[in-house]
Amino acid sequence: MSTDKKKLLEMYRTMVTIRQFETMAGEYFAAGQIPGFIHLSIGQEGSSTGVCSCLRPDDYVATTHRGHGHMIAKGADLKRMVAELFGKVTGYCKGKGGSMHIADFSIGILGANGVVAGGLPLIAGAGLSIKLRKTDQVAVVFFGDGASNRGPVHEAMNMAAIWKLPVLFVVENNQWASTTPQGYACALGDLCQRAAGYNMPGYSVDGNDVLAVRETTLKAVAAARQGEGPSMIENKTYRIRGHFEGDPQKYRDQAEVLTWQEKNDPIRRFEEHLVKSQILTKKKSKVIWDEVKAELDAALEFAQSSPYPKPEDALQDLFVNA
Amino acid sequence: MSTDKKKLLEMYRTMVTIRQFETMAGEYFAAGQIPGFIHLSIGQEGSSTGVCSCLRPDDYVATTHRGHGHMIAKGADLKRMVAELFGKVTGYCKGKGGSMHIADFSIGILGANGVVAGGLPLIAGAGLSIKLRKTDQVAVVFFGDGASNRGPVHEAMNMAAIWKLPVLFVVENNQWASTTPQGYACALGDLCQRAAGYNMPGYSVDGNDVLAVRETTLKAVAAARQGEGPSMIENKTYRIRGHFEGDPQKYRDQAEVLTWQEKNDPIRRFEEHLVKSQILTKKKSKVIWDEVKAELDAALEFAQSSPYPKPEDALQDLFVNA
Amino acid sequence: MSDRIMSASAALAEALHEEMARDETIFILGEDLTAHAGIFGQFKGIPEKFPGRILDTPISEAAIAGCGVGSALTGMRPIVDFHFSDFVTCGMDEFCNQAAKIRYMFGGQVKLPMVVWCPDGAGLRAAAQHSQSLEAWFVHTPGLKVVVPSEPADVKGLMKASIRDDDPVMFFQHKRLFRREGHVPADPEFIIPLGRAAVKRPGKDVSLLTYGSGFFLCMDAALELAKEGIDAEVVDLRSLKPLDMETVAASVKKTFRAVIVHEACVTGGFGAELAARIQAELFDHLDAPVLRVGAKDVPIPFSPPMEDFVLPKPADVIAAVKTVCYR
Amino acid sequence: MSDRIMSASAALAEALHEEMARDETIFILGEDLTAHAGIFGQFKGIPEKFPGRILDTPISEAAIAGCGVGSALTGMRPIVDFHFSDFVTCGMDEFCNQAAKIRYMFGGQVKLPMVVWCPDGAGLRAAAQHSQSLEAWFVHTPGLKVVVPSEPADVKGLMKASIRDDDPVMFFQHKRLFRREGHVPADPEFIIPLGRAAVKRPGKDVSLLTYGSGFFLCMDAALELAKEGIDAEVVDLRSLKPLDMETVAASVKKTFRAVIVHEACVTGGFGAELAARIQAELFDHLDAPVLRVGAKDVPIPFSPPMEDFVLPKPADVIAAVKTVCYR
Ligand SMILES: Cc1ncc(C[n+]2csc(CCOP(=O)(O)OP(=O)(O)O)c2C)c(N)n1
Ligand SMILES: Cc1ncc(C[n+]2csc(CCOP(=O)(O)OP(=O)(O)O)c2C)c(N)n1
Ligand SMILES: [Mg+2]
Ligand SMILES: [Mg+2]
Repeated sequence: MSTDKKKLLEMYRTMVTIRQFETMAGEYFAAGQIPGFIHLSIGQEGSSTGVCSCLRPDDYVATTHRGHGHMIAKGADLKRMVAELFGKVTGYCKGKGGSMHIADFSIGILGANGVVAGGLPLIAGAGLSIKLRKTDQVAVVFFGDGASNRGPVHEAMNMAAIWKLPVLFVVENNQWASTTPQGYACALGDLCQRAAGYNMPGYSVDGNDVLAVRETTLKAVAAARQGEGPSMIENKTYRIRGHFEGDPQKYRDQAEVLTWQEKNDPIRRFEEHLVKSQILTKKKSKVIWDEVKAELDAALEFAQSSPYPKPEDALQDLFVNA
Repeated sequence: MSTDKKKLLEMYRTMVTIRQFETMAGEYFAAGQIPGFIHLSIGQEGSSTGVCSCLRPDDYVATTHRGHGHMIAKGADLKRMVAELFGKVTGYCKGKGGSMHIADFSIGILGANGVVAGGLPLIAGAGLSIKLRKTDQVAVVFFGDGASNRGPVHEAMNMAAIWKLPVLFVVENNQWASTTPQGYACALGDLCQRAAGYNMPGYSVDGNDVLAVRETTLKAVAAARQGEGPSMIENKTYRIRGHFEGDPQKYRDQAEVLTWQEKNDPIRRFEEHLVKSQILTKKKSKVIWDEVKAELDAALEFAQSSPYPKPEDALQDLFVNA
Repeated sequence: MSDRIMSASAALAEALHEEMARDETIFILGEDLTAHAGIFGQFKGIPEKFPGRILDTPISEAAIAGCGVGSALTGMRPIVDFHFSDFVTCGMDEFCNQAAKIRYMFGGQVKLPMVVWCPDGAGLRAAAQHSQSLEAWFVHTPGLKVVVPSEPADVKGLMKASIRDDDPVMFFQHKRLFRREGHVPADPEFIIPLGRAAVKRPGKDVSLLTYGSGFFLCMDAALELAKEGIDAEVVDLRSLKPLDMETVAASVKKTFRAVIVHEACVTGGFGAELAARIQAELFDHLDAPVLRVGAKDVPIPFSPPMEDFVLPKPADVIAAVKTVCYR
Repeated sequence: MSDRIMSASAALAEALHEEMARDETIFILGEDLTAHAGIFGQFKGIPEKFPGRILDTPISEAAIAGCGVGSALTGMRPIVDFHFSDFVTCGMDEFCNQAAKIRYMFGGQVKLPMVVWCPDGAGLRAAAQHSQSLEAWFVHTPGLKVVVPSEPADVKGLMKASIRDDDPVMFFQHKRLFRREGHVPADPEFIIPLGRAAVKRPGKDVSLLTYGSGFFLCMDAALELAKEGIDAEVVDLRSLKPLDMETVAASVKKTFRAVIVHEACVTGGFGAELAARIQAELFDHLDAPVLRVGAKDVPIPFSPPMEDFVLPKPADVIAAVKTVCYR
């Protein structure tokens, strides 16, 4: 693993930022300050961070209803993210989108999506656009184990394969799709087995090992940039929180959650690795957590002190050429 | 191969009937007596006949825009078929459907479909219904190589697999989807490789060998009836006629067509086998062709002498409870 | 038997309990149904009472819709839960090119008794992709019936009628109204035939023609208007296809004025169809143009001030009424 | 530069040739395009002239639509050929939940310049799943523009405007009209801005408001009516969203009578929206109800006598005109 120290520490900070962001979001949602509903990615930081650590700012990412982590890992501004969740006019989408529809086109985020698997057809289009414009960008789509059974997944993967588009199909298999266990909705052991149906390389990875994710992604990104076409990566991970905040979770045993949380936390695992490799100390780690906390506090302060949109703002932004 | 002589001769007659039906349809279309557009299955009789030879009258079949052969092989009435193609009130659908929307629910045909791959979601439903009603029927869907890249195929195959529904997914890979070669639209050698993505058995068969098709189908049908779940069968065959009658066919070399036609005609191959096995003689074969011709002439006579629907009939048959 | 007070959710569940007990070909299918009795708890008691007759599916909307169609064609009476009405887009071919056309295309050979249950509507800060009211698309699709209940009794009576109907029915129930309570008759044969509107508040000055969540806006508006001496009649259409034009006509012939209210955005919404028919069929009875009240023509925005601004409110109904009453 | 006579197909191809030469971010994508220059030959010369910029896809409508959306968001100007408008059902989520909402949901961060070209309409004995006119669904979807040209010049001018527009445009062109010929200006800057209707036949007795194939029905009807002394004005709306209500209003204020004509089935069609607006906005100018002429409310049947019966004809327009003229 040739990743330098600076990059490793950056990745660690990213994971910590996602974790704190999500924890904060859960709290403010519970307190009634975040309207609508939100889906948190706690426990899945290894996937978002590992994948996005391999991307350039001009690479594209299409994300999901559970997309805060992808946004942050791709470099989004926390202030505008928090503000969007709060429905404030200073948010990324001026309050029009909220958690489930957040985007930052300036860093290549083509948007979260309230439609499960909605990102896959779009990412095929982004990949095609890269090919037509002859750049060496790559386009990455995240989707869930549940999403993997939707038809557009099939169409997009096939199309990317036959045209050798520079696309990464990253399925975050967090074991659950809302109340449905992964193994109920699909009869495969590894979701990456689907890749063979398109003659596309498929990898199953321990998604809570951020370095393993990074290693596999680097390989897939390199292939894509060199015109070798798409890959599928399955990051096996676990959703620690409910499907949405407030989920009664009658469908699963809390013991299952606790096992993952205690024995397989991607942040703790990475921290241990960094400490063992003498890249990080417990003290330095604390500094990072504190710095992130301060940054998040500033973002919160920004969001809370920002105004709501004016009601009539709802009539803006529909058409360019109105 | 344990199939008895009677059955073999029945299959031969079925193939001859399809061939003559399609040839007739092409002629009457060219003569302007069949409105709209029609898609002929000449060259694909091995697939329709081989598969349907394994089915009971109460088994279900969902077919395609190229569905005449499936209808005939399942036992449809030629009179009502021809009448439907001609748009007559005595047709299967009283003239409302035409070639692309023909059905006979009394023999389990759930309908042709003008939407490519439209039959797959429906057949999953038929399979589910069988399972819920606890009968030992099976449900078969035919679709094309082109259709295999549509999303609903993925969804239906996955659903049938996880629920172990008694469904056969029969892809008729006739090398072309309209103007598009199969190998362009999909990067696989054998389309049956897709089955592995659902943990479902997949078979690739020489679709112009009716007995090979039958053998594989018998296996899949038996598995389905015994509750072992769905299978995918790829019948490799070739579309001899244009995609639709009148197709300019600039996309392919007529030499390719001729090679298949001359070297790999499923009817001629079966005939040779039957003759060699002393089940059929050239003379008996001629009798069959003539009998079928007579039957078809009667069907034509019936259709031609039948009246068109009354214009106002268009307002009937929309709702049961109007 | 006296009326009971129950929520719209409970009324739905009761209808299903009764019908499923009566007819064993009825079953329910959709995403995430058994763990929490539907994602809104709308199928309370059914997973326990009817195991094997309420099925969790993968996230595969085309196949879910297709399972409804295919099972309906082969002897079952499926109720397809479509999770959020916004996702009808993902089963649109199965609904509009298959379910709607099969009986007709095949010359009446077969029936297709399927209910598609679609929770719809806005107001939950769920933003553009989880808040739509899409009934108008299906009204414009020959071969489908379209039902949009408002009060709990309507939910029950219309669901029972929809289940017993031999044709495909798109059934839209507003998410924000699940907990809203009302009287529901106990009679297990209480059925509201499709195509029968209800005059829920008689009045003489103006007809408020509405359905679904619009009904409650109209009732609130009618109360306010009464204070100002305007006596509004509220007609709950309940089913849009078939449409009870007779009841609409009787009301308009009495009041000479009509305002149509629905939550869907105005342009191209069902109000367009109804307004077009009223002015065509009752031209000489109208003392004022038929006005429409609905959401503004944008996707539903997330942030509360904007969402509230976009959705129709009783004040909008009142303003429209005053316009047609020239006051 | 004088006008030329060309078919609607040729006009379409000319628009594309000109625009593709002007802007290299434009490309075309869809099923079976290169072998026969589109299944109707509508892209004549483009595969040869612009190799690599007209792409054959697998049969994967959701991904095709998604390729349009995703490429439009990343610097391209895709033209998506949707083969038959009936299959919009298979890309409905991409059109209505993605393309229509993306710019708005994301607060105006991005533009989405995409044209979806949909050959539509009946009359070819192609039956229920290949004959529909579905424009009304998209008129009811905020965020989409909807264009339906009739004559070759409109096809060219509107296609050029649609391509240059930075928003998603659903462009419906009638299959039966591809070969119909008409004058087309040669000026490469001949563009018909979206939202501008044309009064194609001035008249004083009644306004025929129409678009697409309905336009030709109206012109035929107007000729007949003239013989009977009724002077019909024919307004070709050309784009339904944006809608040129000013031109409509000017016409109705002159004639006091309106008949709306389209091929889509009447119930819930675009005529409903237009009738609703006209009676609301021009109530005092109307001497008669606004009537609608369209297909009967059934799927399109296959057999010629039935298909002909279901589709609107000039005689239907004439009858409606006589009704509103009380003759
Ligand atoms: C097309 C569609 N169907 C259903 C839903 C409702 N829904 C939202 S998230 C979800 C589960 C998704 O599971 P998965 O893809 O595994 O992602 P995860 O939530 O686990 O991250 C469902 C069913 C939706 N938003 N879109
Ligand atoms: C959803 C959909 N997309 C496109 C079409 C147009 N179309 C009709 S048949 C056909 C080719 C089908 O090819 P294949 O599935 O291989 O069947 P074959 O015609 O070879 O029997 C196409 C593109 C359609 N009818 N439906
Ligand atoms: Mg999951
Ligand atoms: Mg084929």
